[in-house]
Amino acid sequence: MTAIRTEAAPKPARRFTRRRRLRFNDPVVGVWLAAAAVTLLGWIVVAIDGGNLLSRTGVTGILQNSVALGLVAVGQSAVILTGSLDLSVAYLISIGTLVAAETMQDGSVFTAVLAVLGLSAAVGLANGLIVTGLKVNAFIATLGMAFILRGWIEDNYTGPAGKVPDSFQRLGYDRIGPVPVSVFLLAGVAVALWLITKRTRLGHHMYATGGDEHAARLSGVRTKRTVVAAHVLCSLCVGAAALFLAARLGAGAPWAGTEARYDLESIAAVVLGGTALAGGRGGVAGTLGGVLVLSVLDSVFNQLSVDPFFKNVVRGVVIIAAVAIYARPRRTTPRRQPA
Amino acid sequence: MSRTRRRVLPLAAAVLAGVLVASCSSDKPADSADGGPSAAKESDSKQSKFFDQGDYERQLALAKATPEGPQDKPWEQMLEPEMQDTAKYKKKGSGGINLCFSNAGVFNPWRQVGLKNMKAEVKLHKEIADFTVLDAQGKDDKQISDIQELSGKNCDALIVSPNTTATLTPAVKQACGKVPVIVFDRGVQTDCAVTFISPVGGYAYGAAAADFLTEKVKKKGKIVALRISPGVDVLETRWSAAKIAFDKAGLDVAEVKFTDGDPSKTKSIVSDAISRHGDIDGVWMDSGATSVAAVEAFEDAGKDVPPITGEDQQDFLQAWKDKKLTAIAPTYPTFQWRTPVIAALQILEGKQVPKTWTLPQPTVTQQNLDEYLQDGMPPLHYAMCGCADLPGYPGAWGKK
Amino acid sequence: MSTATAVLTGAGRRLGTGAPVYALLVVLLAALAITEPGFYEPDSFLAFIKRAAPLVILAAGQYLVIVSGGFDLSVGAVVTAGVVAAAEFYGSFPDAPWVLVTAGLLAAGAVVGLVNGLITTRLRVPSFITTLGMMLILEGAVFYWTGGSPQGTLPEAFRAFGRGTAGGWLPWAVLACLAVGAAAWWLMRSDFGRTLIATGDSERAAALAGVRVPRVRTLAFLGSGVAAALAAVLVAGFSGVSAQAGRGLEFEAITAVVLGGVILGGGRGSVVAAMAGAFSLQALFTLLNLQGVSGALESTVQGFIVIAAVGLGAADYGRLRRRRTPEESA
Amino acid sequence: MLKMQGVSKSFLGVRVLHGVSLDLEPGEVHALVGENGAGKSTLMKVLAGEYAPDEGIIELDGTTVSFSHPGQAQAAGIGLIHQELALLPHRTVAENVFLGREPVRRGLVDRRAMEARTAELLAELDETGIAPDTLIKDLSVARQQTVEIVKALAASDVRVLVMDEPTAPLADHEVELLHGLVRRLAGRGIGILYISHRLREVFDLSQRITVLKDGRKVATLATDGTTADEVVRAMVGRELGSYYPPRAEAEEVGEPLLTVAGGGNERLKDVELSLRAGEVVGIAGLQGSGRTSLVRALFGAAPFTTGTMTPLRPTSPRRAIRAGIALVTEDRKAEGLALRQSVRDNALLVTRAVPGRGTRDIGGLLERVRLRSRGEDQEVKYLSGGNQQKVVIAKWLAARPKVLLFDEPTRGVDVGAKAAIHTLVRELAREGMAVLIVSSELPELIGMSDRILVMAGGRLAGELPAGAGEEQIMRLATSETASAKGAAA
Repeated sequence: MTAIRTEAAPKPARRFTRRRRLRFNDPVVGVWLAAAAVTLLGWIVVAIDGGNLLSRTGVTGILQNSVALGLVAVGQSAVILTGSLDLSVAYLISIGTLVAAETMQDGSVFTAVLAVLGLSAAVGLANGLIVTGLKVNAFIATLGMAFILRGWIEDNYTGPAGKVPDSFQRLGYDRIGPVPVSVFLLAGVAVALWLITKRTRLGHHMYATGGDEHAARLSGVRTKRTVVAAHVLCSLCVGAAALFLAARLGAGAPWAGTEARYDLESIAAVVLGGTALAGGRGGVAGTLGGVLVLSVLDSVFNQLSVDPFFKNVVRGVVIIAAVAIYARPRRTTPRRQPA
Repeated sequence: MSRTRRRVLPLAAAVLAGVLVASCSSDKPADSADGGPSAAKESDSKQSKFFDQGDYERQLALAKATPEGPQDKPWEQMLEPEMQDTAKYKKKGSGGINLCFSNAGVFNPWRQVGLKNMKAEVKLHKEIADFTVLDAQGKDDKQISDIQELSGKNCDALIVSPNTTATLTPAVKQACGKVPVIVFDRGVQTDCAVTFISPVGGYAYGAAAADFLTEKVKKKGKIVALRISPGVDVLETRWSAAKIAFDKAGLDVAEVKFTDGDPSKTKSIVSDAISRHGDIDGVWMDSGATSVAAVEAFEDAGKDVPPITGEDQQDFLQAWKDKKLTAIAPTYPTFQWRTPVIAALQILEGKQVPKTWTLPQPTVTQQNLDEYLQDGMPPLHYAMCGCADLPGYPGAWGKK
Repeated sequence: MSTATAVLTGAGRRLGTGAPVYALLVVLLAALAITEPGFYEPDSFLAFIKRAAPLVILAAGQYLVIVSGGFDLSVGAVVTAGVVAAAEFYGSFPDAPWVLVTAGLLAAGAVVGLVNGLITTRLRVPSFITTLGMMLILEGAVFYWTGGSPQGTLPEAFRAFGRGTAGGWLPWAVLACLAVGAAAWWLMRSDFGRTLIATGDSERAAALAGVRVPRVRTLAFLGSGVAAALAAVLVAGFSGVSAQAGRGLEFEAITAVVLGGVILGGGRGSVVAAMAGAFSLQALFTLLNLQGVSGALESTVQGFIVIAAVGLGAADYGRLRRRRTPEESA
Repeated sequence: MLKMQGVSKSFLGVRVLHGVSLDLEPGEVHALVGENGAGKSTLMKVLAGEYAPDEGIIELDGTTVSFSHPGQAQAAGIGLIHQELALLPHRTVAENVFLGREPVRRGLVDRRAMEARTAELLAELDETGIAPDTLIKDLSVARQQTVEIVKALAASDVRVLVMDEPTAPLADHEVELLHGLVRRLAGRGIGILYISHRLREVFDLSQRITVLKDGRKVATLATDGTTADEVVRAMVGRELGSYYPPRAEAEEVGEPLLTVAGGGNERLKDVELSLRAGEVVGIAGLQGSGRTSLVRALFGAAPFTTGTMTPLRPTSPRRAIRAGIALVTEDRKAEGLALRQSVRDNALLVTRAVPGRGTRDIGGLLERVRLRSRGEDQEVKYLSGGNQQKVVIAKWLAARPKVLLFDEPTRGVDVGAKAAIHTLVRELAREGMAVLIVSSELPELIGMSDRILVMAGGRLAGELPAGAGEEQIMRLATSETASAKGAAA
């Protein structure tokens, strides 16, 4: 009994520290603070240069540039949380824009949306089944899927195709005040994903599967289904990104996804947002912060007319530095040792 | 354990063999001795899908036309121009000109040389007070935002080098309402821009190279066609024009391969083609980045280099001269990057410019090779840059 | 076929985890022989090995990192940066001796690997992120430095290593490939190699057994960096200056290693099998090329085959063993 | 209530269960004993739906059931508490308890209900010290075990609870608490299948004992009508005779090989210690008293920050190894072995990592530790717990240590291997090594040690001579707990 009390006594204090630590060490908070800091610093630097980072067009630009990457990264968060990975997103975006634009050319917007989301779901399903059923490592499985999709694109398209009606293009161009309407699409998708990951059984199972697949399975979680579901969710987000890009581009583009390197960029944004690459920790909120950091940085570089090659150097440094900072507190936390 | 493995392995082998056999049989429906014709046939079907007869004929005609404008300044020349009035764009008030440029990116040497040309051209004109460049890094989405951002700034004129044709149309349309727009290199699907500047085009390029081969290679000779990658509109036109020429001349297109612009892949492909077909009688390329690798593949195989086409890149011109190749280099000249600046100034002065400003598209031949080959330029430099009179030449272009 | 497989199975047991890749390689080489009767003539076979050499060397380097529990996504960028930097260097010093430039490149590769390793082990950044960042940094830096394209040409003396032959028939690249293969094989049998695998299997157990884990893992990255630099020398020699010499090579190398039955996450797999994976991949490319599979569909076929091969490998080694675990440990 | 009849199971043609039958009454604690590899865990996993049986039937209340997934077994009221805890460290207690069957309201997980119900269940078990929103990683192992049990109970109406060696990671006083919990559960009519290596608790808790050997049922005995010897004989098929080897004679004990004066760090205070050649010293103490911290400090894995130590105060395991110190850790799978490597590679690991220290001739060593394997190439993953432990010991012997530290040397090791390890440890001491043993099993500690040091609150609370009784040890172990709680957290 004594032992129980000894452990029980410091309990309230420990809970208090946990809450407090949430504030300073939680990557979600960290990345949003970082986004704020980058914005502030960027604003100052740009102001010295004689510009205004946060002008109406500036803000619109930052938000607008966050949408496509944000949609993909939110989806990528879902798979990474679950302990998987998706490298096929870039090619899926390209196909998505093509299917959307071609379907809209001949049919209705509604069918096009259904077609894109249906195709995305199918690709996600295939990814998930290859990972869980064939037990191919997600890295290889989705890389293989990327190759398959690439062949399909290259065999069928030789450049932009299809046409998106003006009504649908409004998704890509309209804005309310300084806020582009597409930001609401991103917000909607992000909130949906946030709800799914944090508040539904599927979400709990995703965290569990990513944290410890074996333990999750023993607890009765259908881990395979969970992984498949995460892949489908991810691909649906990618489908949404493709629809947005189709609206923005007015046509389908075979290189829409690959030239922007959405595969690696989305992973970078997710990790920047504090989600552990191994899975089980992190979330959508952090990812959005990560996207915002990248997008603000881009905008600052734009304003300062920084050499695009130099941008890559800075991005690489930022990504490594951010993750190094996340890794730091964990090192100082003493590992619990049953003595 | 071993029993199971033994069970799995033959299965693996069978499946793989199955896949390979399937891929083999599906692609060789015609005959088994030669894969060439079947590949060609496949391209035929593609031709019908993307080939535009009108454009093709127009370009071939333009290629033979005589340009108007100063002889020694091809970037100011124009082919069959239809001039238009631009008085309404005339810059009001005084003060320096604020020129803006939305660039698709600098992701290949051609664009890098081009951007240097443009920046140097800007330096020539004191009246340009500010020159803002936004680089989209190959992202359509970003370029759309860039254009929006630039049209919101106080640009007097906006130059756009679109990343892709169709996708930037809405953004350019939007910008046209606010500022005079000059589009060059790739076009967009709207004529709202004040002028669209480009050289003659891909059909002319492809045909120039192919005509050279049909001349130099005997009938039924085997041609290897090397293309960068499928799905790039400007490259598709080059190939379709070449295809017509080869078919007409009765040349045998033994291989059509994609190289991804990767020299080492190119070398592999050409080596394989040599070992497969024995002799290759001609090599056609849709762009120059990998022509030297193709030349080397012949050398490494101990064969004479057959007639080959390339582009105006320094390394190819050098190899051409050093190795005494039978070659030709059609160009997609980088001097076109100078023209938009000139056009912008003319527009802002209210001078007439053509609605479609078609630049000549010179070809480097044996006769004028020495004229374009400059010693000491970097290997990936494009000779048809028209940059010799620009400030900073040749150091800024990388001459050591 | 079945005898061949049986023989291979026996060999596979001895060689450890790589058995399926040897089967795959045999199937592909057989298919090549059928497609291209001239394939096994010394010249063309040597040419094939020469062509495969950079990927094989990259796979050997990548193996070191993967088996110790990491990823190295920066190797493609190292190759690109190496080729471009060499050309740039020759632009300024056209008469530099090739030995010096080659040694310099290898040293630079070692430094990149060292930095990757130190960031991963000391700052505890997952290697996927470290090397992804390094990829961006290298590509950005080298093009920023050269203004987008290198400003020199590579002299024949430098290129001979990737292009020329020893004694008029044996390509240097083949020799390099053999040397790296032998060195890697020896390395993985040495104390360092065994310690490396054990570290990939269980970092904690290794640390408590006195293994200097950060050092060992850093050395793995260093090895990968040097291998990538060597690949850069070969690629530069083979095909000359190009601004995209290493594009996609990191994925090819990882695919090759995984095809070789090496498990992502570390602790299992042989370096010989990893290199066999690289040969398989190159054989597949060659076969697809010779088959005249429409260029566009090539990547689709490649994707299917990689997934299928790895899937079959996983079926053999993952599932059955896992099922078997409970039998002996209660 | 529960009946398993003629259950057989094979893996890749190797039969691990041969027609085992078993039954369980409501409110009964039914112990399942047997050496490692006897098939206990496999049988339980069949019951819990993790494996499908090849033959045989499972009846629950007279209805035949078959499960293809753990979730189905749970739904039917069968809970399984694993030997290795299946908890997610970065999730809260409530999230873990309801993992796989989260309550849902309007499509969303009802967190409040989840936490309330968790608190309720914890309260029912008198475990009010655990808050439902604590992260698992912030709990002690014993607490985590409680969460595991609550998790099993939270599954709809648990009728049968399978506990696979639940006390293995627990210290003695925590064992008592767990036993209380088990009795309360049984009192509520839950049938409990209890797997354990510790015969004492089997006799304390159970009404019936089923003995398995080599995948076959040997006997089901009524606990009241049998003795420990009888059970052991049924398990191993032989008399065990004297359990422990004789202790060291006074003249066998030599010079001090390791001394610590004033050693301290975050978890330890004022450690004074001397280990002499030829003796086996035992360390007793409650969980959290600093036993593991002590050996880790001596080994340089969690070094002393103050005090002096001879031959040196190691700041890393590597330095300790160079100084001739070796540590057999308590968590064999995570810290002792590279599981996917061969016996040889594991045995040579230290020799290879710290050049110049050890021997490469491991053949003799493996023979000496009496390893039973299919050869040096076999992956250690496939060895039984006892044989894995022997590989760990061989690894350290290869490094030719002078001081050998054992943390729970026989945890999860079957009876036969246990005796072999005990004999070996004594032999090593006799050859002139100094040996330190940390163990939660007091009989083992008492049986093996030449003297016993008792720890409490991060300090050495006292020393007892050979042959000291359990009572004496426990008195010392609990003496300073109250005053030193801060250091033990």
